[in-house]
Amino acid sequence: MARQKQEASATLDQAACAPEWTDILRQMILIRRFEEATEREFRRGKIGGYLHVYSGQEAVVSGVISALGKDDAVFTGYRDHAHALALGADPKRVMAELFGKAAGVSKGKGGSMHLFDVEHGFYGGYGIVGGHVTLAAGAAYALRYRGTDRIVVCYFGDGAMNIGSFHEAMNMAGLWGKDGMCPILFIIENNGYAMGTSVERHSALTDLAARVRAYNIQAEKADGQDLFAIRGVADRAVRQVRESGKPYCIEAVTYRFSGHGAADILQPYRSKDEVEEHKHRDPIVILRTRLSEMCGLGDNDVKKMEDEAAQRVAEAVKFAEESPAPEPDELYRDVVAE
Amino acid sequence: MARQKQEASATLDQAACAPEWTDILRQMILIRRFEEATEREFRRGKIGGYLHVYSGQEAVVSGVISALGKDDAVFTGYRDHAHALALGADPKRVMAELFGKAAGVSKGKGGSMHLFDVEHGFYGGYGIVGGHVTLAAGAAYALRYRGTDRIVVCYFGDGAMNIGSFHEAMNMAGLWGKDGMCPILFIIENNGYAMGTSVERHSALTDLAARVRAYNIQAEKADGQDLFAIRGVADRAVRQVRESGKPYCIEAVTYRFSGHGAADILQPYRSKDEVEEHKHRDPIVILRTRLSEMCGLGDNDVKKMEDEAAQRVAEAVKFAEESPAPEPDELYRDVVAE
Amino acid sequence: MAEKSYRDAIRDAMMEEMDRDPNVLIMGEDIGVYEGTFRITAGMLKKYGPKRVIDTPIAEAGMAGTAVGMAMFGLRPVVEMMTMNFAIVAADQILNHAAKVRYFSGGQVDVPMVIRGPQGAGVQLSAQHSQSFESFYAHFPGIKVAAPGTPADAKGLLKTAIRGRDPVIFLESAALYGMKGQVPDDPDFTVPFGQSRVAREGTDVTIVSYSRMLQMSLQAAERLSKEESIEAEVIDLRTLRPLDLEPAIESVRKTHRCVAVQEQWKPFGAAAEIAASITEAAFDDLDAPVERVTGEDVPMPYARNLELLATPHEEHVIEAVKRVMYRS
Amino acid sequence: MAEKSYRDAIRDAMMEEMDRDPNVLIMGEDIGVYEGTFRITAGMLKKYGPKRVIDTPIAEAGMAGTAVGMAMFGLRPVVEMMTMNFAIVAADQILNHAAKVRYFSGGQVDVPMVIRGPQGAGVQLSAQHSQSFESFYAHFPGIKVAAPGTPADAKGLLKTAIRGRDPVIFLESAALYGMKGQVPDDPDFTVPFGQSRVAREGTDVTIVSYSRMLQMSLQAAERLSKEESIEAEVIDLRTLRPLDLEPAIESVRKTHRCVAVQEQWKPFGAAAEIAASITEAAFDDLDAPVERVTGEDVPMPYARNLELLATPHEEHVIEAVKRVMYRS
Ligand SMILES: Cc1ncc(C[n+]2csc(CCOP(=O)(O)OP(=O)(O)O)c2C)c(N)n1
Ligand SMILES: Cc1ncc(C[n+]2csc(CCOP(=O)(O)OP(=O)(O)O)c2C)c(N)n1
Ligand SMILES: [Mg+2]
Ligand SMILES: [Mg+2]
Repeated sequence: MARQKQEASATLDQAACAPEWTDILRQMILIRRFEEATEREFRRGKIGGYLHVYSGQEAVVSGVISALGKDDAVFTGYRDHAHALALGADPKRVMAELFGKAAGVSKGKGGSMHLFDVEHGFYGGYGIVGGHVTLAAGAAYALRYRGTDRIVVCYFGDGAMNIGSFHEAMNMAGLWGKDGMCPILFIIENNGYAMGTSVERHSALTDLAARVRAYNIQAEKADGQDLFAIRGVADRAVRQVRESGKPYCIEAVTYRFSGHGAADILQPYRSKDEVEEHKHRDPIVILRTRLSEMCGLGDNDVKKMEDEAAQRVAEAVKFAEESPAPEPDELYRDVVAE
Repeated sequence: MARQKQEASATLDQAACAPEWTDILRQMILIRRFEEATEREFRRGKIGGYLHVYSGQEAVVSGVISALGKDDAVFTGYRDHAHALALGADPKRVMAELFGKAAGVSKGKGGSMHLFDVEHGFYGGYGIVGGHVTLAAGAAYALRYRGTDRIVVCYFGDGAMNIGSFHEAMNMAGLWGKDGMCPILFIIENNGYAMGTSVERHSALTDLAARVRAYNIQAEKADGQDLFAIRGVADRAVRQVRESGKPYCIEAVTYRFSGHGAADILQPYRSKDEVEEHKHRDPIVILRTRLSEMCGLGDNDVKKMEDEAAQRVAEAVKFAEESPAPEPDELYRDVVAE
Repeated sequence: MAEKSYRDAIRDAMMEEMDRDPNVLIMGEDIGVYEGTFRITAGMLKKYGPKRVIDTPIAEAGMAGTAVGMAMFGLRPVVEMMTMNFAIVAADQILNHAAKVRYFSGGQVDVPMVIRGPQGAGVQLSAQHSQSFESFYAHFPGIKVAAPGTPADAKGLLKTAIRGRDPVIFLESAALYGMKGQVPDDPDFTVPFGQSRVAREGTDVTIVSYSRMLQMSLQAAERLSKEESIEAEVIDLRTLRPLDLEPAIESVRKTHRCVAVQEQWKPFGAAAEIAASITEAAFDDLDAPVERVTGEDVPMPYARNLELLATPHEEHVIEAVKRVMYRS
Repeated sequence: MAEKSYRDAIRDAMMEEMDRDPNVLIMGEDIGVYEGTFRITAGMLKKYGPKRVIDTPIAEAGMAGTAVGMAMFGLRPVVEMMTMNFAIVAADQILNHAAKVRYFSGGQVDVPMVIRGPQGAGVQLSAQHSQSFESFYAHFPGIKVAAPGTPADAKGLLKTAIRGRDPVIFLESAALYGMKGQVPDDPDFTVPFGQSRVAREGTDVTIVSYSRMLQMSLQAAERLSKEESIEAEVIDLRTLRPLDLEPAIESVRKTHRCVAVQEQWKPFGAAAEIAASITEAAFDDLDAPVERVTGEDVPMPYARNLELLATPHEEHVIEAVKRVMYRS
């Protein structure tokens, strides 16, 4: 699904049954199937390093990214497969990256934590928690400085808000915003946990949006499981950021269904019940139900989407598996400009 | 002037004319004269490195430190002479430190930015803006962990609030405070500027106390030029911190009369008029006037204080000048434990 | 003596010291409820409670900085960095504060603290998560730097670190966590800092190393013995600051040839200091320049084949030995 | 050619590049309204306006990190660190981000940015404010490190840095700001990275250095010539990464003796790399081990007499030269 131009982005009430919504559901299903495949391939030893999947949080990516214009730029952390896919990266090349192959989006040099696809507006994929937030603020300044109306979207987790560079970035964004020089939309992916530490245990103030307001940045909470809710807020926020050049923040309240990473099997920090309960608010089910109730989306349509997703993911795995590894001299390339 | 035991600390209405207030005035006058001397000695080339004086801000130090118990501990930045003196450090040894002499409080190894006098509860004296705040939070944890009722006071400037480690410290203090494990009183010395950058230009949100509340820490503003005002808030805050083990923050609104450091001659960031205007609210004059109006403090009494201060400072300079430099082998001492 | 893994040796050291001294506490990300990403601290929250096993927010500067403050007030905090890569975030607290506060206070405070955690490459963690930091830290006076290569040293050095009065950067090799070895049971078994040891005796060449590269060097030495009849003497530095090169220099006086092995980038790496210092001390004894075996000078790539090319292997040590013996 | 101070050379380089390319901007603490603590940027806010001369909060990580983001989007930010000591606060943004994003993105982005500022000891700024960081940064692939020792190189290297496509750590010597020298007027005068030069010709010994230590070495060389009839060849490295040791090695082949001079602590310092690499390349030509002249291995003390003892001086170079010539 291609990203909408901002001008085209349908408001919810105008076009609640526009084909766009079906496309978004298709995207979310693809992301879920993709993530499931990565977990399988990790266990098969085809994927190395760390692996952090997005299952459960899909609406936070699809709801915001579908509201963007095609020239906007996205930054996020290491839990980044969904962002790449939603921006239009080829699933084959994303999977190839996870397999460490030359055809990967980052030539096999970045891996799961460092997906990049600049052509589609994806600027990574960073492994130091919160470390990318300063970069994203600078990118926003650059876009305005160069006279464009592009904006930056910067995703980060609840846990990332506690690192010092986050604070420095937010204060600078708040300051630059006063001069209309920081068109950036911050998205807190508040999934309740930083690895095994719950928000209550890692954040002195648990109202995360309120913390962002301490930087003179407008911030609001949104239901991160409900695509329509998050998209509604995102449409407004994107427009405002683009017009004002000021930062804005959405705290998307969501939940991760899988472990923190592939190694997080025991999950001693949360109960099975808690996870099950949250699975009742699966963003894909919520959107699907809504579209079937309101727009007559049929089981058959969904089945087709599922099949299509399964097939695309299978193709991606096959492609990744059969792709060649990077040439040895790739080792020395891209260290500095040649 | 020795520090009051907490139990003894007079409340303002009870004992507005208690001898304590005269002692505090005497202390503030000493600090002012001391700072003037350091500026002179710097120009004479007797003091090297950077020199940051406290003139204009004395009530912020004297008002809080006089509210402490004798076992409490104080941390601050590089603008630290006043803190050392108020805690009871010998002016001779403080001046000797500035002269780089062996008799200096830090053996001549620290200089102006790194005064330490652990015996009097002074734990420094740090040169990286905001860098000491994490240390102070850890110190507070240690004091509670060891079962004492000592508290920590941590001073920092308005500009220090923008550095990342400050943020990490505040969040951790807020969290530890929930368990009563962080008895620390933060004092923002909001003198309106970080070097040449005004609060409006360095802080996205200019209400600094509000920024601290984002860490779930109680914070209030106080008039940093009015000794009684700041002491009143400090008495309450110290008691609360000691009882609760929770952090508390006072934003002391103050002004620095001198340049940022000895090299800040031109001061292009503020007008002479602005400085003159603020000098009308000299904390020493305010306290002196109050004590003469309310408690009959006479011009003669003040004259005596002035003379005494001048003499003590002159003695300090003489002592510093005549003291020997550190022995060469001091170079290798105190790198690690011997 | 008991057979223990490197991981358990570290764990035992911490628990024994916590049992011995109530002022020892540990802090870090996900060391409590989550039980540690490498499970070094598993069960410790339950045993010692949340005041002594502190789960922190993601705030490395906060962790390191508060530990300095705790240490100044008589505690002995042990900070676990989830991996040492994240400690860069705390570089200012470590290098400008922990390392200097004793000095600029004129010796008025002790700073007994340990920052420990795994480092090194080998499991496709790519550029931000695969680094080694010996030379990064060991350049700075005021801190001590340990890099144990065996379970016994891991335990003995960590106990020395915890009992000491100075900040210690304790660099563990993630790749060695599973490695087993004999570890003394004596609860007062410690290994002093600044005391290198001969890990393998030999007559023909001196290999100087530490941490995981020590194990690799020992394996290379066995192969050299078998395949080339070269008997390498292998020196284990154990700590990089203080750095004891005496045993290495003594060995070189005998073997006349030396290879220094480190995992990280060659330029300005640890092996440069080793090579330069040994050459200064034993120039006339050397029959060949000290060779350095190091990782490739690139950020660590993700792809498995590239990662293998980027890191040093036994073969590299063997080739370097042959070169200094003019056998290649 | 015109006579310029090192300070003005840096200033000219920035202004010429700002005039030439609207994508060049500068940011830092108190560089605008306050006009810079070292007055390098005096008048620039007025000339270029607040969008190109950005006064930042005290937020080194923010400065360095936002610069990376700007650079990825086509700007060429020049970040002034008030002193390089404060850049440690930004170590993660520099070492884990600026240095690596090109690599882990598979080359999808350029990162044309400069982090510049003064460093070094000498005016009693004590332990937290007197450090030098060559080896700290030059260990890491993905960044470049310059340390000019003359006004001409300060200008030429900075212009190369600003025009380049990679992050550059540009280490200025605070002690050299007032130093004058001839600087070419040509607005396209640049000095390439990785090209060391012979700063003084000589036949008897090779002295290798950079930045302020270059000037000290040159003075020592003059005294050696006059007082000892020793003609030292002095090599100016100019950049530490890339590091060009060819002229030094060539010189050593002729002189057979070498002294490496750096201001900072000896262990794991820059001179170790210089000594090790030269020894590797020219072992058979050396008549003595490479000597290192360095600062003392202690945090910088405040007291003037101690500071003088802690830093290297001409005499140390002269003594080292005599030692490698077996004249002491
Ligand atoms: C500076 C730093 N410290 C620690 C880590 C290890 N780590 C990786 S992810 C993570 C948890 C992050 O939580 P959050 O920001 O909430 O994002 P989520 O994983 O929930 O999406 C931690 C501690 C790291 N990568 N970087
Ligand atoms: C991390 C860091 N950056 C920059 C500096 C240089 N510097 C010293 S003091 C200062 C201003 C601090 O302002 P503020 O915190 O308001 O304290 P004040 O000087 O007003 O008391 C700056 C920028 C430093 N010492 N440390
Ligand atoms: Mg989270
Ligand atoms: Mg201030």
